[in-house]
Amino acid sequence: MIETILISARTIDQGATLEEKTSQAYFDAAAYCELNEGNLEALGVSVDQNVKVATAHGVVVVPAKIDKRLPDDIVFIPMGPWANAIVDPDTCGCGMPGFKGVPATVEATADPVLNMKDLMATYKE
Amino acid sequence: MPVIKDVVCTFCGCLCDDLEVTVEDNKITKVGKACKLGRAKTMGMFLHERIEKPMIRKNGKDSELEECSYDEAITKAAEILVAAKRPISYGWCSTSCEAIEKAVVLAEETGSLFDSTANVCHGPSALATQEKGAPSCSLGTAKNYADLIIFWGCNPVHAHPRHQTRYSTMAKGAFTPNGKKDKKMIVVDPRNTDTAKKADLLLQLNPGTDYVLVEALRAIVNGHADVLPDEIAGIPKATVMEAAEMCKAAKFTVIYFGMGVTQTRGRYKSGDNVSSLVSDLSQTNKVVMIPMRGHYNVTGFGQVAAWEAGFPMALDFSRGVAYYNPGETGTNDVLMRREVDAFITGAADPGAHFPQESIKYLYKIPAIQVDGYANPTTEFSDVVIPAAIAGVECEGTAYRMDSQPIRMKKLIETTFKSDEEILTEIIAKVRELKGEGGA
Amino acid sequence: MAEMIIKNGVVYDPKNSVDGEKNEICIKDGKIVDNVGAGAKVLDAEGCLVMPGGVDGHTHCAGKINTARIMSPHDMRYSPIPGLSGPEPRTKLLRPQVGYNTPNTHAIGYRYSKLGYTTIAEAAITPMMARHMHEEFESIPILDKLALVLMGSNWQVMQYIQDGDSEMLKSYMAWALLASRGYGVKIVNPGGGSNWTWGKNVTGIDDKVIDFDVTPADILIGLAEANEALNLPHSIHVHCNNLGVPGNLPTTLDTMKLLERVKASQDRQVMHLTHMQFHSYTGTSWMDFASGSDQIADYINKHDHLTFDMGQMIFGPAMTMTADGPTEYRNARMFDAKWSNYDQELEDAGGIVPLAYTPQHFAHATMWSIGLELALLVKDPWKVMFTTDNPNGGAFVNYPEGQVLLMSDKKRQEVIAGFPDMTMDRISLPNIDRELDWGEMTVMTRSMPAKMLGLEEKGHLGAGADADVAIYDVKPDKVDVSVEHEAVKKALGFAKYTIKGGEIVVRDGDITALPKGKVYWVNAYENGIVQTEKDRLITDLEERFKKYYSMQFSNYMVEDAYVPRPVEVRPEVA
Amino acid sequence: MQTVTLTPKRSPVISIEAEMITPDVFAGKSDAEIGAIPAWEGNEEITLADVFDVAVDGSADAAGTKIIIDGNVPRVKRIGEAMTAGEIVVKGDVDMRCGALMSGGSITVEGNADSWVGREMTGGEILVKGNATYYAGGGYRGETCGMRGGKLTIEGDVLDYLGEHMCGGEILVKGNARLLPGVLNWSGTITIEGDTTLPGGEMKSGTIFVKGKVLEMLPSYKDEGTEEVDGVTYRKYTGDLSRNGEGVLYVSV
Repeated sequence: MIETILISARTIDQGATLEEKTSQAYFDAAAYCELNEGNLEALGVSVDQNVKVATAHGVVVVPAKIDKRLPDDIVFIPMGPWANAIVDPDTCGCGMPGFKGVPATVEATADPVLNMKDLMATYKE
Repeated sequence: MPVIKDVVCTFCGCLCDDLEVTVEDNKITKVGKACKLGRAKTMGMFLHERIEKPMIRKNGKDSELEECSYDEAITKAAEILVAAKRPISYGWCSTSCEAIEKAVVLAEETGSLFDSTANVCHGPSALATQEKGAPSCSLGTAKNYADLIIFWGCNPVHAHPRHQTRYSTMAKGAFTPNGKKDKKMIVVDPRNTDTAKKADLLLQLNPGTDYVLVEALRAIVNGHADVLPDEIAGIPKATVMEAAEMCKAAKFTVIYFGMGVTQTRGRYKSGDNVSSLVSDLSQTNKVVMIPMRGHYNVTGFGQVAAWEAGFPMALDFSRGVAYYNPGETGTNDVLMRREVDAFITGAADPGAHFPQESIKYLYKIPAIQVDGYANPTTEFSDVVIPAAIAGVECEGTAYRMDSQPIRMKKLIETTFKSDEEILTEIIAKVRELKGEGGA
Repeated sequence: MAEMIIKNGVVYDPKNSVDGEKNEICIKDGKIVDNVGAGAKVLDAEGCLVMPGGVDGHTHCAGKINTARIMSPHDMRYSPIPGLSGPEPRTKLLRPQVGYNTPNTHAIGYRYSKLGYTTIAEAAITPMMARHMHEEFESIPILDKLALVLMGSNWQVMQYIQDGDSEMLKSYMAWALLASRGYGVKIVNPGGGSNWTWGKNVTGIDDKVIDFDVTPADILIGLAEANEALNLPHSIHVHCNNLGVPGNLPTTLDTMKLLERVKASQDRQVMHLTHMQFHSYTGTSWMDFASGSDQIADYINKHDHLTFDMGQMIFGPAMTMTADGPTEYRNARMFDAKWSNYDQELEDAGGIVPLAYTPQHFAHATMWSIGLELALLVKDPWKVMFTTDNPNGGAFVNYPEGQVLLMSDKKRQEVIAGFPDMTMDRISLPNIDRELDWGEMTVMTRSMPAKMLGLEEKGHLGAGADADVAIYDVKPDKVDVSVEHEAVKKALGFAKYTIKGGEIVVRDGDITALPKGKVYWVNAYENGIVQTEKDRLITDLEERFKKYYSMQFSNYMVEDAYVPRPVEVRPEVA
Repeated sequence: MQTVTLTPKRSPVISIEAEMITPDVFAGKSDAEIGAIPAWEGNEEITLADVFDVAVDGSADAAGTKIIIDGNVPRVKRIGEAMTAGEIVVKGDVDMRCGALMSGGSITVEGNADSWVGREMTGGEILVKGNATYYAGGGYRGETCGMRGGKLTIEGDVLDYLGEHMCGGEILVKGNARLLPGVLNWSGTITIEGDTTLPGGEMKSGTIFVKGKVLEMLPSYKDEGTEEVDGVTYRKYTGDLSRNGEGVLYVSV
């Protein structure tokens, strides 16, 4: 397990599939995380293997990818349902939840990645 | 082959208005000049599934959505809103200003909270404007004059792909005839992004330290470099000094800022302080700032809501006149507190873009969705009303990220009702239910 | 439409030489007529003051004000004038209202109507931003509107003046009015807006503009001559260089003298000078600054080629918004205030800064005095328009305050008594005892602005005029305004009746109906410019759009959809 | 002396807006009259009697009126708004904007206060025995000044933007203050007995004491050495030099 900071943000593929969020293309564009090579090695995880990213606000399982230029200990997940499963919902008195800069742990897992509908279904209380 | 020229792209806040769209047999078959995002938006609708029919869940969130008529769905929507004590209307950013005007009326007449997608993107930029103002310029001015471009917490290569060629680093302007050669570029980002690859200087700050970096830059500009420590926000002092020198050397600087500024620690206080940096620097040379708006007409929402009701977002009409206080009246504020009892959204997808806690609550209250496509919001919506796609299937006004309004074109015919028509019908039904006919 | 007759009112209609007479006013189909039938609805005005509907010839009411709104959530709760400011919930008829200096569009329409005003002129819009302004126009109920289009720092204008190409200049001006659906030509800090894009300014009418071989004087003369050659209904409308700068008096006098050489194409001024208060300062700094109103008034009393408006200051919070970008930046730095700026590609600049004026500060007290001095020292009311440069000098809901100040020396002296001593040797107001009468007040608030703008159907009550009428609960032959100024002020703030286009829109100070107003615009292009010149202009513009603009040429012009109730004015071709 | 006891009858989910709960409004009124005072629950106009059992003992002017809210009201906003005199005691939590714009009298909150407690107060005293959240003693959107006078004491912790835009008065936090206390302040004194982060951002003038740790310090303050104030030795910083500020930040050594 490593301790990281979560950042979520737009990517072009996530943007290009915004109007088809039920599709595989959107799933491929939004359901993953990126770490640098060193962080991934430290986890003993290879590309496309699943990791569990956890914050104080939730847990999500996504496949891992490499962004060589990422600094150490930052985990990036494209904006969308998978990132939002674990972002900080507190609006800090000004309306805006914490989509970036959330302390997160990352560890290898054998758990599967939920598709969009199954992920959403977990929110039924 | 009929080609429609100078079509307005309705994806991002760049609102490029030079697309060339080929329409054959009421289908869009080719989109010239667009980026990947614009092409997906403009012709994507023929590649994936629409919400074809209005739908209602008749037996709670666990039941399936069942097809119904527009009338039925609109009546149901009106009933939900009229019955609510604390309804909220959210979104209305990927649609026309004409539709947004109707959404304001609906919110007023149902005593709703009323908020835009700025709640999860540039809301803090509006708060910053309220603190310090908005020292800005039009994108054409930026193109013609700017010899230093700063991308702060934004990544146009991914989010605004044509920005650099049309308006910023690569654009040729009156005083920058050689484009890139006449311009310098600084990127401020904790990630070494694809945009940063071509930067002259990358300020790779620690996440959440934007405010600290602005403080240091202002201290330098105001003659207090001596007090700064050797490292600021994870960046060597010398590098920060170099950035300040580049700003002082430039004749015209534009700071484009994105959600890296608005969504991190300190929220609007960073953008607010950038605004003061702009003012400080402008004592010797011209500096302006422009927010990189995401939804193509989220700027328009702010404009319409401000002129119609006084505030750009997070309005609370519960007492018949708008009260405004993000942190209290923003969508995620009230969802987190679980204090609304009905939800209507259009031309936005809170299901995909809200934090988990907010969505958990949306599964508990009656929810209405007005949209062209099924998405995570559909999963918890009790009433789903399909809408025409503004800027493709119906015309109207949209505001670019620099607050420049442009008229969107209608490219093809459709049988779907527009957002404006749907809202107009819901308003009529609300009036009928409340016994407030006329007007 | 039903006919109406207003009886028993005391009517002021200076254009038609009616000065407080008990005339009947007949209305049919939204127009004033000579007679109506026996079945006409009778409105008994029982000794009340009757005037044409008010015309505000210079206000900032659409476009830039929206950025000011976004900057000012706190303004939305201010309510110094109950009934004309602050939050008011929706009613079955009315939309919610908020704000004081920057009210929402609906409040603007309601509150001007309550004041008895029926026509307003947005004073500064760039052609490129005109679409936005028209959207707000459409959202402002009741009132008729028109817009003045910024041309004083426009690249095309400066290029054609530099080239000495008066035909292209004329063609462009006519085209720009068409493109923006605008009414007249506005010049703000000529040349200064262009320089401001580099963070610089001009210091007088003979400075060179940085990127063009022209001076502010060249721009003023070029636009004025072209304006007259196009026979536009309004003259050029000028905000001089050096606004708000101590010692700006010579610049203002230079500008006035400069225009002596231009001949008017019709019976009106060749230049309207706006918010003159901000341009009438002697001295070299804020320490030795003083009123220069006597010199301005002296010049204007001796010359007939210009008109002006006051730009009267009202004490309290104000919101400054102007195309004068460098002035706003200077204000923001001076007061550590928030600052918005906008540089509009190729067209102009602009800024927005909130300020507050207080009678305890000698500079503000002096500025307040200058506005009144100007209006009182200039003898001919047909040269003076009443304004506060809303909301730069103060919010328009304070017009009754400003108006009674002109009518009551007593009230003026009461205010002056509270000024710091440092004010007294800077102003002449304490020695001016002129009190305007109702006829003069009608001129300054109705007849003069209508004539100045060339709006023939406004500002009077003769047959053919629009049936825009204001009736106040003031008995002109009984009231002594000098003494009873507070009661008169209240009456002017809440009209007994406001009639717009023949419809009663205000009754006893409350809104009763919400008709939509017209938008006046001037088409001097279609018939005014010959085809070969049109072709030459369009070829040049297409090239400029490709190179410099961020918008396609074909998407630039305001579409008909934004002006659903236009009144197209076509000047006679010379 | 008049004592008005409001006992909550229910636990609303939608916040009640009850800006009429002040000694100024209650003074001299009977329980029936107070019960009939309007409040808002979302878009529905209700009365105080819909939310509270009202018991009145005695009759007095505002200064002689004491309001006791005998229970937890975490969803009642604007208690004590703009009050000028008298006393309010809440035996539990309060919702947002408690004591906003108050100019006199006192409010005691025995539990926690939600955001904007003491917003724009100009006088009087507020004591929160538990925690407060955001913008304690802060300002309203767009306004230059927040708190202008009076005293705000919070015995527990606060979150971000404590005393934002402060133009006068006194704030004491006995616990920790999270991010940017005293941001953009012009005047007044803030004392934080616990820890805090980035105090005094863009402070123009005014004084901040931090008796705990500064977890992260702004780069734009000048270290002026140590100084003793009221028997405590502090490291003294001046700034915020990002805006040529002349504020003073004392951090306990």
